[in-house]
Amino acid sequence: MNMIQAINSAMDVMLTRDPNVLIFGEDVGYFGGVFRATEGLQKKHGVTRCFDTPIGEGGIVAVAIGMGAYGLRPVVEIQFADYIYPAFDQLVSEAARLRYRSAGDFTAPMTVRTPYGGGIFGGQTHSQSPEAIFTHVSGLKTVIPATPYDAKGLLIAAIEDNDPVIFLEPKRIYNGPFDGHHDRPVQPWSKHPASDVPDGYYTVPLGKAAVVREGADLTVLAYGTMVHVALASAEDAQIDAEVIDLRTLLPLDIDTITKSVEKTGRCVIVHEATRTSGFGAELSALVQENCFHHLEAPIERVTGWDTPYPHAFEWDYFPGPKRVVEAMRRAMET
Amino acid sequence: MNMIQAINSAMDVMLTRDPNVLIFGEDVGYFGGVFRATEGLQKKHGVTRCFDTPIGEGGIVAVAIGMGAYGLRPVVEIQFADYIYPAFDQLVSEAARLRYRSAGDFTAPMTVRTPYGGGIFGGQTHSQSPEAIFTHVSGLKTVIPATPYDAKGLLIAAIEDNDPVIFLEPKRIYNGPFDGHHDRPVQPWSKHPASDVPDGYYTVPLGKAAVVREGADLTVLAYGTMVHVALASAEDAQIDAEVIDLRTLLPLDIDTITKSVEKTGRCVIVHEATRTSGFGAELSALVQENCFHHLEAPIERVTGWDTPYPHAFEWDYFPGPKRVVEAMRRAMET
Amino acid sequence: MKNRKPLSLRIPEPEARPGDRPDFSGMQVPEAGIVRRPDPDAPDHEIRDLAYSLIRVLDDNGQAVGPWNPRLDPETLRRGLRVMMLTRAYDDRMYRAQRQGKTSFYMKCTGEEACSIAAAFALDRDDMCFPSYRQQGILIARDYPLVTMMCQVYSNECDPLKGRQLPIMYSSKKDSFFTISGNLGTQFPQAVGWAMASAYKGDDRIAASWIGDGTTAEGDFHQALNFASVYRAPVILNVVNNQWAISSFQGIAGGEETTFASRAIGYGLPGLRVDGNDFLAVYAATEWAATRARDNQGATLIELYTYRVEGHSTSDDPSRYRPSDEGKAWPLGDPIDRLKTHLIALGEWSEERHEQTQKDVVEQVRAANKEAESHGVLGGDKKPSVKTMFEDVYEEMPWHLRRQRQQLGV
Amino acid sequence: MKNRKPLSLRIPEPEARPGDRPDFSGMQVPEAGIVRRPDPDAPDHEIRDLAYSLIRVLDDNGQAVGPWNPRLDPETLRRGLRVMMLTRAYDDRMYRAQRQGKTSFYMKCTGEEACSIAAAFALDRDDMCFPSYRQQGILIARDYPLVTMMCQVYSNECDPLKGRQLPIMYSSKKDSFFTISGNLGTQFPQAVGWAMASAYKGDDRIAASWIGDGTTAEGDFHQALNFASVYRAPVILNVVNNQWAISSFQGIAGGEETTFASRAIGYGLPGLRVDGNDFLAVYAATEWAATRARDNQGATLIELYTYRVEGHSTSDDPSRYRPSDEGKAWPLGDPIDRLKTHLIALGEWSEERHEQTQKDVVEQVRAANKEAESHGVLGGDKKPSVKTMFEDVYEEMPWHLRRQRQQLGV
Ligand SMILES: Cc1ncc(C[n+]2csc(CCOP(=O)(O)OP(=O)(O)O)c2C)c(N)n1
Ligand SMILES: Cc1ncc(C[n+]2csc(CCOP(=O)(O)OP(=O)(O)O)c2C)c(N)n1
Ligand SMILES: [Mg+2]
Ligand SMILES: [Mg+2]
Repeated sequence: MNMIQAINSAMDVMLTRDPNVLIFGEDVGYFGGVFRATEGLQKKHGVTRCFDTPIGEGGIVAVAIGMGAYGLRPVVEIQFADYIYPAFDQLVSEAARLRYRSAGDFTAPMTVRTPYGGGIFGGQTHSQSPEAIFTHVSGLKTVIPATPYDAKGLLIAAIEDNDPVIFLEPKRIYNGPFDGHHDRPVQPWSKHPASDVPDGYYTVPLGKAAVVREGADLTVLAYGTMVHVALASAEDAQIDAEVIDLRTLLPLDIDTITKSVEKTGRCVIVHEATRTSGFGAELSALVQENCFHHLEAPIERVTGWDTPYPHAFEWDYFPGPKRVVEAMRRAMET
Repeated sequence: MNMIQAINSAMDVMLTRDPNVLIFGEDVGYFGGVFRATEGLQKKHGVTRCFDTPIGEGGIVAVAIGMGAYGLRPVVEIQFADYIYPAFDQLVSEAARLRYRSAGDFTAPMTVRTPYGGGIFGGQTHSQSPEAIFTHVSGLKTVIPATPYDAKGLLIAAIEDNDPVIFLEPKRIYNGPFDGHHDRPVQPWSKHPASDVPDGYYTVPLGKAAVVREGADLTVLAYGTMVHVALASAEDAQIDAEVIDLRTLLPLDIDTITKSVEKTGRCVIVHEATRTSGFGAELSALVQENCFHHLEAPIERVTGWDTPYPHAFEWDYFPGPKRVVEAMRRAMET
Repeated sequence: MKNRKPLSLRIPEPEARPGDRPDFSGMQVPEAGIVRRPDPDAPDHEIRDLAYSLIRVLDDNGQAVGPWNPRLDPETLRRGLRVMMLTRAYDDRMYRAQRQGKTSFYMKCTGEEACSIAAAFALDRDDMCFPSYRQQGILIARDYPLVTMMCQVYSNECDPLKGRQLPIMYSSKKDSFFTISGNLGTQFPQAVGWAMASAYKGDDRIAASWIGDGTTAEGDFHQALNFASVYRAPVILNVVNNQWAISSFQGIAGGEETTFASRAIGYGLPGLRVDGNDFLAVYAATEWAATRARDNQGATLIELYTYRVEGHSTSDDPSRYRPSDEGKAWPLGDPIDRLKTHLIALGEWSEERHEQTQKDVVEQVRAANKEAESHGVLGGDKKPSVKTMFEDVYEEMPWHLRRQRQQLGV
Repeated sequence: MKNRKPLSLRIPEPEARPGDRPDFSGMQVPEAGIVRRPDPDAPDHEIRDLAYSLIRVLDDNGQAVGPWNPRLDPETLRRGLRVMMLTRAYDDRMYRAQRQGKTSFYMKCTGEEACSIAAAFALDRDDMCFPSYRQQGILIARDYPLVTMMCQVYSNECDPLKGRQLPIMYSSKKDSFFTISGNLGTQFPQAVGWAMASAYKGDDRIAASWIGDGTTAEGDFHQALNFASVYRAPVILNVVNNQWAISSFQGIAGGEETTFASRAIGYGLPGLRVDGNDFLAVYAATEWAATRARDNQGATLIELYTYRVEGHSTSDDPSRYRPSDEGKAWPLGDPIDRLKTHLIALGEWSEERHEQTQKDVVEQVRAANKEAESHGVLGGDKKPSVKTMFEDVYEEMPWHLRRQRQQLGV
């Protein structure tokens, strides 16, 4: 399966297993979503289980919260992460707070799926990576898959989780593990082992990172599309880098990170989001707090620039292998 | 003047100097604002220059953007920073983006004033510190004063600035420089030199930090209420700490920070906001990127816990002198 | 050169400010009983007039008149009266407690008791309520223990919310009372979602929500009405128009141009405008909307026309922005007085019984408060264990919160 | 045990899906000319009926009839026709350019040309427009250079927006055309703010904004109407109801329960429902609202009833969710054909002149495109300098952006 099919399969499985799961969002019903993630689900499970909503992200999330309070497990789609902001208050002040403020009396067991990231010439309002702001909100979990296998397993885990989960989908790798070499043809997922996705139910636990490449000299922390960029960069740079796919940003798998950096003594953090106050800042802070005495070089951050995502300059903006390799080299030099 | 009077004076001065300045928000008109920041301004300058709005933060900011596009310099008040989220989309997708997406054709020269922070038993929806998320949004400037003098000078600079400015007011120190010793009486501002505020026009430039205490052994980075907590902590700990009041979070005064940490080799960052992905993370990342080879101890972060602000546990939550002193000691030990 | 006249910006102003004599001359108060009562399944476009009238049952002599008279038995009326009196006594006591420094904050619903209590009476106990901070009457109507409410207000060791919430932000799932939010209006579309869930499950419970006139300006108000309309959600959406939003009068929320009930029209929903100080009218309107919702006809918007007699909260001083005697001048009277007069007119009540009941409720509140205070007040040392501060952020505590709890050494 | 019947969740469905025959039988199309035209200063509560009717001027024989006939001179009509034809030719060319891989994305307004162009004709050139992405007709009506529009679409070296924006997100302050946002609806309350500023300054310019039927569901729609009502802002708020929001029909936005024009009623604003494919009706309604606004009577909500003939954008395939021949079945016809027929009926136009004009506009577009392409297309090397990517984030570039630019080595 490619990542879209894996995500579709996760929802199909959960719709089948749990009558309290239902899916709604803009264009997700009859049409099956602008990225086809819900294709066929309405036809198979019925209009009340997968349906279109008005274009009101705030309403979509609010309604999901109310349904969660009733006892359902809504899975909503925000068509692009760039359009999640109208729902920000309901996410931050409500979904994230219900359990705490009611001392467990009410909860919001909901999942918010949304495609994020650039590299598709979507311009500044179809390319953003807002993950950092959600990691700043206590009460929310933030999950980002990098492969079809993880996407399905993590999404099922998110749907079954009793806390609200922001599930960010790296749209650039829906169809193939794009590694940042935009001048080369992209491999389809079918050529990638992680596209071997079971049809049935399985989970990938939230809060656990994956070491996707073992290495001794340097640790690369990445998630989503950037995992593949990091892997390609390690090859390009011919550096024995350990690449960690975080998979869940919050709660973070700090042990896997610490273990690796204590071993390598060097760390490069890669994300597509704007640099200042991006999640890379938190990762950098945590690594230096936990591994200070093991660090042999400054922690490097390779990120999107602190500008909107400019339509004509995708590849100057996108933190591709060239920039990651440079950062790896800098980290190795010291 | 106390900080409220200084803020009031800044708006009074600008209303007098510039007919394009106008002020609006919830309860800011006849009543003068729930914290009295706009007291007397409607009476003095007229109802069309300082007026009440519907309780729609999204509308307030949107209307300010439209007015900015016309050529006015609106100054809006969001009653509590906790209530700025309904306006988040207009701030992030619009105010912050106008200049860039129109290549300078349209701009949003607006100021958003909002009281933030805890220590007043306001519970979780009157105590939040959301500054970090604004620093992640390219196109916004984020300013936080720590004294009446700076509050007036920075607010005037913000109003005159041609970019949108989020002006966060530490409500805990509106009336006096609370230093975190909640068991002791708070000094009124009148006893503090920075309460000596000129009646007329002056500015404190955006983007410049202030070294409010010189020291050789350790650098403390703080802003807002925490500046006074940091100063008290330095005294309590009897450590020769250099305390830097950032004043503007973005654009940040990196030179002042770097110079200090290169001198001291030790750094403690203090903020009231929740820890994970708070602005302290960015500061920590920047300090280790810029001063790695000067660092003699891990950079410490003393922050609010990653929970909502609990009503009954203000002083267990608030990062007061005790915790700051512990962090300073830890930093000195290594 | 065009010669067009200059535009000017209009800022709404209330009729009266401090120093002025209260002025409600602009307010039309139709006679009780004159508004028609269509069947609860009437098409919305045939009943738009109800959004511009004022449904009233109790006339000036305390008689219940007209088609909206719910014909409640005296026992129910007496219970309603008692709950309103108890709620007011509770408010008075808690207000004083705040003034005595026993807690940080309090909000009364004085003069608005019927808006929550009559509605609670018309709903079933298991209908889910999404209130604002001014519907404490619902909990009291549902016999939620006063002591527990007080413990929440005091954030003490028996506070079911473990000292986490601002006073009056109650929550009780077992009483179908949703956790109150400090963020205005968020509960309105959440109630719609709950109602959609109930419909989705083939349940028969409906939802109801309350917001204030000022809060109608939030985007969530629009989300609620639109989703309710599109999915025909079984929900009752109440706007408690008490004329004020802290210091700004309802005209700043758009109430000068038309009625809040009429907001329903643009969504194809029925809008009822109701005398919020008339227990019977509020009951009848709620019952009508509940019947409609249970019949799968969808949502109703109800504007409850009332007056906020006291300050917005203990942090507020209304004499700074409105005539202090405005409350006395309010044309729709007081909900307790009016129901009392009605019961007496029916021969089902007397001054003596009323006085006795007043004594009883005050005593009941006093006793409850004594017990509540024995569990501690804000700032005292009888409070939930600090440890709990780190709980319930997530179902399971992640490592970073565990580490932070250790740092605090609890 | 209660015995109440179970609730059920209702999900709106369109009349026809792929494979079905298009079905507009449910749609009422009143005769042209029958709707009354009140004075532009009529009180809103006396003209609520206009929100439920359909203002039409052009009848089936191309005659302009009824009180809304704006009585435009033939020259103006011919100009209007030409601008609509030019806009359609421009759309066709740019659509092809996207298909040819010369840009990433494009959006047509085919069938909706009158909604923007007739309105632009009725407004003054310096009235400020806050459009959505489907009102390119405004720029063309204001003689904005086609070449410059194309350069924006190609993100090339002459793109005034320096390659930063998605194609069609034009901006031109000097033409009173606000920078288009990718975020739906945000411009609606911004237009209100601009109008309030104009009123505040005693200016005489008004604002106008356009959003789609689907976008009315955003909270910003409510903010716009509420602020416009409260401050009586001189603004025209247009809802272009083209029946579809990508794949979801207008019923999902609430259009099945009532009209979008009727949303105005709950704010005490006039709501006009207008045949959006009737150039004269759109002109007349806009003129009416503009007169009202300039007279300090405040805002008007106009629902422009039309049909999105083409896909939502080049990324869309409408045959997946609606009958592909639905556009042909649309009862209100095509705005260009209808104005053409009218002009011919007036004896002011002919098939020959029409064909000639068609040739002219196609040629004009071809020539413009030739020039635009000479400045580069997306993906080519003729584009703005990469350096500029870091500019205009702030008025002055802060150190961190300067440092980032150095890192990129530009
Ligand atoms: C989103 C948000 N904005 C602002 C506030 C501050 N605030 C609290 S109550 C209030 C007034 C509400 O007035 P209304 O809706 O009429 O309710 P009432 O207090 O009259 O019952 C305001 C502005 C808030 N709590 N939440
Ligand atoms: C806030 C936001 N949510 C979602 C989208 C994605 N989106 C773009 S256009 C569109 C449909 C809009 O439909 P409508 O308002 O009817 O305008 P039309 O395209 O028909 O002119 C959607 C959902 C967006 N751009 N912004
Ligand atoms: Mg009110
Ligand atoms: Mg549409």
